[in-house]
Amino acid sequence: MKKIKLNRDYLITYGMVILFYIIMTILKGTGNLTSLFSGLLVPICVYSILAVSLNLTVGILGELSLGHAGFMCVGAFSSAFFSMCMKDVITNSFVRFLIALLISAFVAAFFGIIIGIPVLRLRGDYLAIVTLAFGEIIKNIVNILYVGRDSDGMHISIKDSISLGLKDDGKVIINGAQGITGTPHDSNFTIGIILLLITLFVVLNFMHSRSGRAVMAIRDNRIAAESIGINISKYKLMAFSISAALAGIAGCLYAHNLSTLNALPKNFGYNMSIMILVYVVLGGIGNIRGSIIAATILTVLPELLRGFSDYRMLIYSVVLIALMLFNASPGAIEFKEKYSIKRLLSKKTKTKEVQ
Amino acid sequence: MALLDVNNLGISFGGLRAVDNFEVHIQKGELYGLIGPNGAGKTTVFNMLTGVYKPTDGIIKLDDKNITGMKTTQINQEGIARTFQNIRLFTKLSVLDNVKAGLHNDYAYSTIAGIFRLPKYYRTEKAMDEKAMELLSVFDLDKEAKLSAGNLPYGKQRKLEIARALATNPKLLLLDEPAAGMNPNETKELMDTIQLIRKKFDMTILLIEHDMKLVSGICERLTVLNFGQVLAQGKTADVLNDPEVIKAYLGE
Amino acid sequence: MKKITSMLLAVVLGATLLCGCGGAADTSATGTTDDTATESTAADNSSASTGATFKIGGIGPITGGAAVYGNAVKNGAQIAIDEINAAGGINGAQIEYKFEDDEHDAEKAVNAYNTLKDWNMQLLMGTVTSAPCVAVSEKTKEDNIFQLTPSGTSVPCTQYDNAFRVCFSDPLQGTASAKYIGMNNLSSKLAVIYDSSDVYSSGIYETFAKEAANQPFEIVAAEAFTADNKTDFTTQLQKAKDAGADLVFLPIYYQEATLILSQADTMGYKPTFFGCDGLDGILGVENFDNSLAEGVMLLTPFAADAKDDATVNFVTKYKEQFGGDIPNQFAADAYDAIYIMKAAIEKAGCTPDMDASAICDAVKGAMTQISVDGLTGAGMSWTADGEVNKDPKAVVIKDGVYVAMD
Amino acid sequence: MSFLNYLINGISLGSVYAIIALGYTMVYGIAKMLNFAHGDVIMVGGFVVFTMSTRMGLSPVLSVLVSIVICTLLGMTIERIAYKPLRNATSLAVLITAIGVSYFLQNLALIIFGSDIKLFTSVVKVKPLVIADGQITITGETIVTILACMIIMTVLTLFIKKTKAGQAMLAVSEDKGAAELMGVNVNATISLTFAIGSGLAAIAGVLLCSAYPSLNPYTGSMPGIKAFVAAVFGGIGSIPGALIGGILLGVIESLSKSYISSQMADAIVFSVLIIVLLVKPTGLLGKKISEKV
Repeated sequence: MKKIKLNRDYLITYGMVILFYIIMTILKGTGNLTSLFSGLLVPICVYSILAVSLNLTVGILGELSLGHAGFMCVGAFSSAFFSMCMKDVITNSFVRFLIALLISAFVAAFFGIIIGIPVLRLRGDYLAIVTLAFGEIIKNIVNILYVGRDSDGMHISIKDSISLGLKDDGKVIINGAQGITGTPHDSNFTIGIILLLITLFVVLNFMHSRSGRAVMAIRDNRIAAESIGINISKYKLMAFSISAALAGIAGCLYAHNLSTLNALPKNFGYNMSIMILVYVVLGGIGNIRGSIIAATILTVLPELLRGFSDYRMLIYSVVLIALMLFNASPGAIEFKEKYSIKRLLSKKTKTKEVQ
Repeated sequence: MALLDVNNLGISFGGLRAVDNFEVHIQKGELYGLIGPNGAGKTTVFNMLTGVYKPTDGIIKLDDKNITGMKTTQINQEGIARTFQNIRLFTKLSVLDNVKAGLHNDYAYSTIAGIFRLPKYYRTEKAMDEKAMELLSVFDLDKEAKLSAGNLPYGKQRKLEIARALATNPKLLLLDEPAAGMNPNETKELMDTIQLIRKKFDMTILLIEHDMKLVSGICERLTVLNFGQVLAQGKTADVLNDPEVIKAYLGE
Repeated sequence: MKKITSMLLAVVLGATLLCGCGGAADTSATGTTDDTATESTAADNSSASTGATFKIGGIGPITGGAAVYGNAVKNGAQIAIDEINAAGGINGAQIEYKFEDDEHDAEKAVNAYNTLKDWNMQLLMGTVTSAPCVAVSEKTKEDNIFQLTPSGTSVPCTQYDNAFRVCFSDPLQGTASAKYIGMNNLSSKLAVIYDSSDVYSSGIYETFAKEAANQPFEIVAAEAFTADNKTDFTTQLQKAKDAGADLVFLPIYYQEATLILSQADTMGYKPTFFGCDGLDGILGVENFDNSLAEGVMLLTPFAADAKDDATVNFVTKYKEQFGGDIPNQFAADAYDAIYIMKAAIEKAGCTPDMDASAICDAVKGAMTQISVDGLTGAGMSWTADGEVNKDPKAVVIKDGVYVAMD
Repeated sequence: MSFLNYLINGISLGSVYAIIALGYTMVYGIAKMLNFAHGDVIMVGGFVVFTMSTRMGLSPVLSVLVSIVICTLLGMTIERIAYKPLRNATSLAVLITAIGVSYFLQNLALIIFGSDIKLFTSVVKVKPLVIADGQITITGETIVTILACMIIMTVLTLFIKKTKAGQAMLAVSEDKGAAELMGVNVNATISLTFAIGSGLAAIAGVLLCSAYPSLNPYTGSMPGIKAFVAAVFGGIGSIPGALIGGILLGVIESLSKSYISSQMADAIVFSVLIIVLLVKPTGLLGKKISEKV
């Protein structure tokens, strides 16, 4: 009985994503999709993956992270760096992207483990501030990182590109604040959707497996989890690094969708981390499907508001506050339960859902 | 040979000696009570036995193995499971999942198998489901298996906590005031359940209790703690009639 | 809650699809309201379908930390377009103008670009900042749309043949500054304070440092700050002072420069300050004590208080229309950009009914043949790789006004 | 001598962080929420003073007073509209609305005042302290800011210790439910907390803009984040902690800029923060939280 319900819940989430893909592909194919919207398709995938992966940290592990963009940044830069180096060596863009993807996931997971160490020691807002600090450190370092290549091999500097001492045949690949320019455009909507489905597959299956249960047990009651023999450090670190790896994948998708990659405060700073958190909270903490929906809405919304010109971001902020109040305030929840469509149709009474 | 051998156990917090020179020897299959007035250090003893606190001195041996100073997780794997005075369930997980979390170490499969749904996943999960349901039915909780644990009524939450502890397949079960907050009927029922699990699982149980009736009804031997020290130890009837105990407990 | 969110999604999707299917009628309506909102004199009786207007799009940050530059460009271009429309348009056709926000972010810039594409933009004036500009140039190349950036200074902004720029590139400014300082013996020991998180600033610094090796002066301190750390410059200044620098090179924007100048003043450190075009605008900052900028030298193609007719006309109009703000060099670049487009379109003989790709092919050829007198330079001409030929003007601030140095 | 100068620069910067951190820590300690909009209230405070004194030519003292009143009202309004409905929701929900409010204030200021910077005329008329033949200068702003920090810290501590409202705040911060049972009006107390916090933000805004006189709609956001870091550094919820955390942060920032690398100053500051938190998981003066089993 439970199993059936669980599977149905899965299927709705996967189905929603696939349906979205089919509709968009048809619209695109028939020329009914605006350039704006077709340009938004990959970003929607990027932010959905980010939201789902952060939900693993926030919703499933129950720790607040304000540095998720840092993992995205690490994934984006490592994969773009690889693609730039291998642009001429591996000409098959699919193979190149696949390797880049794996690199981004591994590098981000590696950083996830490093950052995981404070996660094991700190709690709540103190952890939040450490993750925020981590994100800022990554951004700062990427901005002063210079990597070039010439016939002698790789040169790295954290001062400027002159100190790389490149020969005449050398080429600067990561050029400090100017970042990486000319990343091959290897990603597209289909790849984005596949990656989103993989992310869903990983996160949903993880949640409903032994390890996921252990992680949620830790979230609900750390001391009790310890008392029944669950290795807290192992599972916290595991959840955190999976979450980081998935964010790294999102970064790879992001980097290969734009030809230029810079670590600006806007895309890899704490603002972005907070934005991802907004998707998660708005979609419902621990609610994977909600994360995707919220990420999609909030990615599309500012673009739809372009007609308002100067007032665009002002309206966006008001909508954000209103959505939040509507979704999370106890009064509104009561109101919604009273007048929910389900209730009005009165097929069955709503029972508390169990993830 | 006793299952649990505790000698000279003591702990200090700052300058405060919370428990001193505590000793207890519990035989296999025994139902042993640990009683004492509020603040006597009963839960502190539990916390030392389960590794939440590191004892300042003394030795804890389980089945002749020294487990002193081990981490909670390890101690559980060595065979001590416990419940908590203030219930600690995984409130957002289902009743079933609470028990399955307890089965974590005995029914293992890798994370990879879990994510990729390898055959091992299905096999193990099925076995877990069966085992968990079996445990739940002992506590008459099988009908609530799908509810989230936080939504259970109080009495059932207590039971679920015991079921979860049993799921870890312990040698020794520590129950911290299992009857706290229960009415006489519920307490009666709980006494029956404790007796039942003792028989059914051949379990050794150490029980902290306030409720004298419960203690005298089911425990064979008792230790009385007062101000962190053992006040009396022995057969239930003897201990309860000890004038020192009566003095300490009832405050005259 | 899930229900609600899914419904919201449905509404949003529905709305987007409607926009998609609604086509020209819907989007041009938006354009019209936008025009009236900015008091454009563009004749809006003409519609896109008849092709009687040139549609020029603009992209830049009008919200977020870099908003000041985007707004300047948006407004500067508006003035040029109003003038051209009032004077009869380009080849007799009016200009329709739409400016989209990119929040100084590459991804948003691509979104903005796509929005403009949906509006059937024919030429792109933008983007304002470098990083987004590079991302957008990839798209304009793909779609073969002519792109003229007023202020995208980094080299790859014009890496494709369809992209040109009005301003100098970073290497040009860095090299020119180093040469100028060396040639005029302005300093023997100098310090640089730059924004290591900014493409423009770090780009100029790099080429400056490279060229400095060939010059008779020595860089004794190269101090950086970042976008997240730009309130306190006393430490950087102190280091420059301790190193004995008699000139501080500031390849940064005037916003931060105002703080540097006032903090140096408080410290009692009085070197010569030397900057690039980013410093222009410093005298226009509201409530800025202009005496602090006394003696500041800058290489800039535009001076808001120049006395020639074109500049006076532009500055007056800008002040009238945009609440008394004094235009900076971004606004001037944008103003010039529109006139450059006009010149190139006229040279190529394009008509508004041509599609964007045809216009691009024609105009990019014309770009290398025209010569334009603008606010930011006389006789500007272009090479096929998108770079402009014009003379950097060195000015020094004396008594609160720019004075030419040579 | 230059070390002293760097140190003093650090203290100047740190004192500004400290005064912002005081407001942060106060709101956090009592309402248990990270008020991300705090930095933007500071910006509003700065703009009010700028409009009153520079544009309208009113006296600085009057402008500062008006600014305090406006920010206090603003803080209470924000609390009433955006935070109060979420009183019993998860703390993350409130965090998100706070971010919404932050965006709102920034964009509203953008529309009203435009994006170009305004130079703020310092309202501090104290003469700088010059020592050692002019080699070391301590600006008037620094002196005033540090004094203001001390005064605010003392007054806040006294207020919480000695007054009934302060005791109510303490009670709410310990346990909202219990405080309510004890007859404390929780809503009014939290409202008052926001009022005080926002009033402090106005003062912080004036001092921030006096010390670093550029003002734009985003002026408050980065110092706000830094101050938040400072508050955590010192132990969030602790009033002396905010002061110490703020000053230390400023000094570390200045010294790492001068002796290690100006490019990596941010990374260094944040690394120090992480290390401190690993050693002292609740900050320098934070209370140790131990969970009762």
